[in-house]
Amino acid sequence: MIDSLSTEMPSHDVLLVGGGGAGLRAAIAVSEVDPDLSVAVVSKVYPMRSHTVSAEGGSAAVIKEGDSLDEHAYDTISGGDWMCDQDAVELFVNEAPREMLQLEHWGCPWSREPDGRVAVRPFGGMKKERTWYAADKTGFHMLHALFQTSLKYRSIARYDEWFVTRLLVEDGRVQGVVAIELMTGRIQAITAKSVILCTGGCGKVFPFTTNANIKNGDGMSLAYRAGVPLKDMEFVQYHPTGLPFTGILITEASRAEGGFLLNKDGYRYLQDYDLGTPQPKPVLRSMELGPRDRLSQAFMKELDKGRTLEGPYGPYVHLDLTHLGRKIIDTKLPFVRELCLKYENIDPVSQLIPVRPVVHYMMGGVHTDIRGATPLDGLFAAGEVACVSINGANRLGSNSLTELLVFGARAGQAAAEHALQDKPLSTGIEAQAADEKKRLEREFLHKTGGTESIADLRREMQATMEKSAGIYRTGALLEEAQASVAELKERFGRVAIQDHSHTFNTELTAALELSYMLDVAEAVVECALHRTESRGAHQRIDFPQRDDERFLAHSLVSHRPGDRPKVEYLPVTITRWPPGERVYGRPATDAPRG
Amino acid sequence: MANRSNEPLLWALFSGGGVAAAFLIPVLLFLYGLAFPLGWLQPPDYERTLGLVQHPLTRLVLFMLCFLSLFHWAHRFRFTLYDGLQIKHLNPVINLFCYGGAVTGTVAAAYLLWTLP
Amino acid sequence: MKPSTAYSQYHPKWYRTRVSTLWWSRKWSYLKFMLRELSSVFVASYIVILLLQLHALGGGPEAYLEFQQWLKDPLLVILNGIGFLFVLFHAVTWFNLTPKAMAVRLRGKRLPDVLVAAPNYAAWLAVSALIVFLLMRQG
Amino acid sequence: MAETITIEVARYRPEQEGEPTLQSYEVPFNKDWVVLDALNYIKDHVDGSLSFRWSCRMGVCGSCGMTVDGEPKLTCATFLSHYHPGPIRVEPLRNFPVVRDLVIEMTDFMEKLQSVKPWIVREDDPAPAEGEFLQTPEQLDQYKQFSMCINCMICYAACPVYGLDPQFVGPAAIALAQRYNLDSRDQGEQERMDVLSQHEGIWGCTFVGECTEVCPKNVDPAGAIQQYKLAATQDWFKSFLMPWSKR
Repeated sequence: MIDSLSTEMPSHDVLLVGGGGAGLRAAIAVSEVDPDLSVAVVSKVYPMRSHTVSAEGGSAAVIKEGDSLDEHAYDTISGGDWMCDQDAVELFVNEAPREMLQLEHWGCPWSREPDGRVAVRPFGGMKKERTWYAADKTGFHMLHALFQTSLKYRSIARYDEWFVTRLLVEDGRVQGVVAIELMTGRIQAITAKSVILCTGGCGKVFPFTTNANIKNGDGMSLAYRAGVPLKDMEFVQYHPTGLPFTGILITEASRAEGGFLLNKDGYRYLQDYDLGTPQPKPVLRSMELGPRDRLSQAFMKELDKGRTLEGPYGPYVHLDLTHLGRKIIDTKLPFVRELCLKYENIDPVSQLIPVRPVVHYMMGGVHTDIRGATPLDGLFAAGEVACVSINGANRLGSNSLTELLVFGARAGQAAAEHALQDKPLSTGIEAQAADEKKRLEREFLHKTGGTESIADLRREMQATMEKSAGIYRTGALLEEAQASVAELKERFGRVAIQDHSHTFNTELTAALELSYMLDVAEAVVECALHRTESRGAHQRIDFPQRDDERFLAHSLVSHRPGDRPKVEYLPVTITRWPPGERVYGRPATDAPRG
Repeated sequence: MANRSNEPLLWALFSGGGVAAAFLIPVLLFLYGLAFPLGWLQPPDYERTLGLVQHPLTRLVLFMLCFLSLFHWAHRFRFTLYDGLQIKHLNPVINLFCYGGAVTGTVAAAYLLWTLP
Repeated sequence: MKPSTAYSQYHPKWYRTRVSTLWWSRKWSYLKFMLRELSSVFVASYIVILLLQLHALGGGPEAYLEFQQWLKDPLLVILNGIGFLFVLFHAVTWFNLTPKAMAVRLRGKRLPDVLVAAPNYAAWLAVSALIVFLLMRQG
Repeated sequence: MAETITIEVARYRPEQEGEPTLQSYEVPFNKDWVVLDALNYIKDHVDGSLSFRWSCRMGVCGSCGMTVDGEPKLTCATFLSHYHPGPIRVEPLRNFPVVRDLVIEMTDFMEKLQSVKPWIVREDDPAPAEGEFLQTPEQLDQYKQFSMCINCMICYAACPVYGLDPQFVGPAAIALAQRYNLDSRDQGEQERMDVLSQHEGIWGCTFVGECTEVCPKNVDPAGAIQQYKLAATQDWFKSFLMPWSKR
C-alpha cells in the first residue's frame, strides 16, 4: 500500500476550493493584484465541469440607456423581500457592468444587437431589460471563457480532482486544507495564507433539483465545521420551471421571450395570484416575469385547487412557447429546444412543455462581508456558497452569474491582500493534517462492518427535506425534520463502505458528500424552524405574515458538536430603501422612478 | 519561424491533385479503361489523338494532372501506410518511396510531353 | 503539465490499450475512410496508364495501336473497372469535403453544405462533357 | 417482476487486477432512463465500488463520456430504450489510459487545450470601462459553432489518428483554436498558427471525419481542421513568396 500522507506540504499564497465561475474569477483577481502570488485552484472536478456550466438565461448588469443602477438595486431588494443588505446590493449593481465588460473582453460570446453592442433581454422581477445573455447557454459560455482565460496565468496552479475534506485552522486563522487526490487516493495537506471557498450550492439536499450531482454544500459544511456561521439558510429557491423527472432547468428566459404558464385548463393561472393581468406580450415585473418564489408558490396553490396535471413523476403544469415561433426559439432558446427534444421527446415549437418547481438555488450560505471575508481570519467565500447578502429571501434570476463575478473578484482581491501580510505557518498544522488522515481512514477507508447504505440515507434525507422544508413549511413538519436529520446523522456513523481502494474511490467521495449534505440539511431545518414568519422563499403556513419587527434580520446558524446548532440574528443593513410591499403586475408606490 | 514545416507545400500539392484527379480522372478512366476497350464507344484514332495532345494547352493540362495527381497519391498513401499499418518508424523509406515516386513520374511526364512529335 | 499544474508524483497503474493494426476493419465508417485513402493508388495507377499512352503516342501509330490492344486485356479491364469505382468514390468524397474546408458565407449566413458542394458537381459534369465532346467530335 | 435489461460494464481495479474485465448487472428497464441512470442504479443498489464520472446530467458539463456498445457517447444523453432489449456494453472512452473502471486519464487532453492558447490575444488592452468590443451578430456567427465544445473528449475517442499518435493535438483543441481565430476581438491567430502548423498540429489529421460525426454538440472539429490547413497553407505561401512582409 502506498504511504498516502506525504510529509512535504505544498504551500501557496491563496488557495481556492472550487473551480467554477467564482473560483476562476477569484483566481484571476489574485493574479491581477500580484502576479507573484501563487494561487492554487483545488477542485473535486475539472474546472469546466463545474455547475456554472448549467446556467442558461443570463447575467444582469446595467448597460443600456434608460436603465439605472438604482432601479437594478431596487428590483434586487424588493425581489429579495427586503432581506438584502443594501450596502452590498449597491456595491454589487455598481461593479456589475465593469465585471461583465471585463468578461466580454475575455471573449465571452455574448449575444449582440445588429450594431454590435451586447444585447439584453427581460428577466423575472426586473423592471428593465438588463440581462446579458449568450443565447441560452450563458453559464456555459461564461465558465469556458473564464477557464480558458485562466490558462493564460502562469501563477495559477490547479489541483484538478482533489476533494477537500477539512479546513486547517490553528491560532484562530485558516492556514490550508486537507484534500484527497482522487487519482491516487493520496491524502495531502496543502497550506495557504488565504483560503477562498467557491464550492457553489447544495441543491442535492433535495430530491428534485436543477443542480448537478456535485452540488453537495461542501464549502458550507467545511466552514460550518470550522466554526463559521452559515447565514439565511432557510431561504431555498425553487425555480418554477424544471422538467418533472430529471429536474432539468427550462430557463426563465423562455418566459422572458414570451412563454406562458398554463394549468390543466390551459388558463394563465398566475393572474389569480396578484401578479398582474395577462397580456399577449411579456410585461416586465408582471405575470410570467414575476419573481421565482411567487411563481413557485402559485404552482403549489394550483396544486391544492386540483388544477395541475398529474404525470408519472408527480404534478406539473405547462409552459407554452408554441406562439413564439420556430425562429425565436431557435435563435434565443436553442438549448431549451434541444433539452426538450432529447429528454422529453417533445418539440416546444409545436408542443407544450411539462414543468414543475424544482430546487434551484441557495440564497443562504457562508456568512461573509462585502469583501467576501468570513468571520474566520484568512477564510473568504464567494458565489453561491457565500451569503453576502445581495439575494435576501429570494434571488432574482440573472443576478447569480453576475454575483459570482463581482464577489469572486472582490474575494480574490481581499484574499490576495490578506496573503501579502505573510503570517508564518503555525506549528500545529502538520499534526492536525495527520489527525485528519487518521479520521478518514478510521471512518471510511479502513472501515468494515457498516450497515447503512449511502443511497438509502441520501434518499431519506431528500424526502425529509422535500416534505418539510419545501415551498410551504409548518412548525410541526420542521420539528419532525429536525429529529429525522439528527437521526440520519447518527445513522451515518454506521455507514457501510465496500470500497477500500485508493484509486478514484467514488464511494468514499459519495459518503463524504452525504456527510456535507447532512450538515446543510441540519442548518436549513434549524433556521426554517426558528424563523416564525413568511418572507420570500420561506413560507410558513403557520406564520403567513412577514414580520419586520422581529425578523428583518439574517439568521446565523453555528455548529455545536454534539448539540443542536445555535441560531442568532443579525440586523439587515437598510440604506435607502425602507421595507415596503412587494408589488408585481401593478404600479408600486415606493419604487424609484425610472 | 523555428521548426518551419514543409507540410503546407505537400498539402497544397495533395489538395491540388485531389481536385485535378476528381475532375478529370473519372471520365478519362471510364473512356480509356472501359468504354473504348469494351467497344461501347469508338475511340478517336491516332492522328486525332496526337493532334489533340499536341495542343500546348492540352500538354499543360496533362502535365499538371500527372504532377498534381502523383503528389496527391504520394501524400495520401504515405499517411495510409502510417495509420493503416502503423509503420511510422519506417518514415524515411516511406517518404522516399512516395515522394520519390511522384518526382520520377512527374519528370517522366515532362519528358514525354516535351518530346511528343 | 508544466509548472502550472501540480500533479501527483505517485503514478497509478493506468491500463493502456494499443490500437490494433486492423483498427479500420472494425467499423464501417473507418473502413470507408481507408477505402477513400486507397483510392489514391488508383489515381496513381491511372497516371501510369496515361504516361504509357503518351509514350505510345510518341512511338508512332503502331505503338499506339499496340497500346490500345493492351487496354483490352480482360484483367486490365477488370482492374480499370475497380479503379473507376475508386476514383468515382474519390471524386464524390472530395467534392463533399469542400464545404468543410471553406465556410462560404452569403449575407452573414453560412451557406448549407449542399449548396457549397453543388457547384462542384456542376463543374464536374461540364468538364466531363467537354472531354467527351473533344474526344468524340467527328472530323 | 418488472422488466430488466443487462448492462455489461468494464471493470478495472488497478490495485487488484492487471487488466479490465466485463461484469454484468441486471437493472430495471425504464424508458425514461439514460445509460447514466442505469450506472447510478448499480452504484446505489448493487455495487458501490463502481466508479465513473458524471455531474450535470443535462449534456453540458462533458463529464460522462463513455463507450456504449462500441460508440463514444455522452451517457446522460443516451437512452436505454435505444438499446432495448440489450445487453448494453459500457466501457471507458477509447484512446485514453484507464485509471479505474470507467474513469480515464485526461491530463494529456488538458495540456493540449492549453497549448493552443485558448484566450483572447490583443496588442492593445483597453480598460473595460471604455465599453465593449463591438461584434455584430454576423461576426459572432463566424465562430459561434466552435465555441459550443463541452470538452467531453468524445471526438478524441473517435479519432484514430489520436489513438495511433498521442502527440496529435486533436480535434477539440484545434476547433478551440479556430474559435478564437475567428473571433473578431482576437489578434492571436499568428501565435496559434506557430503552435498548430507543427507536424503534430493540424498536419497529422487525415480527415477521417469521425470527430464531427460523433460530436454531441455539432461543433464540427473536422471542418475546423480543414479550414485551418487552408489558412496555414496560405500563410506558408505568403511568407515564402514575400518573406519581407512577414507578420
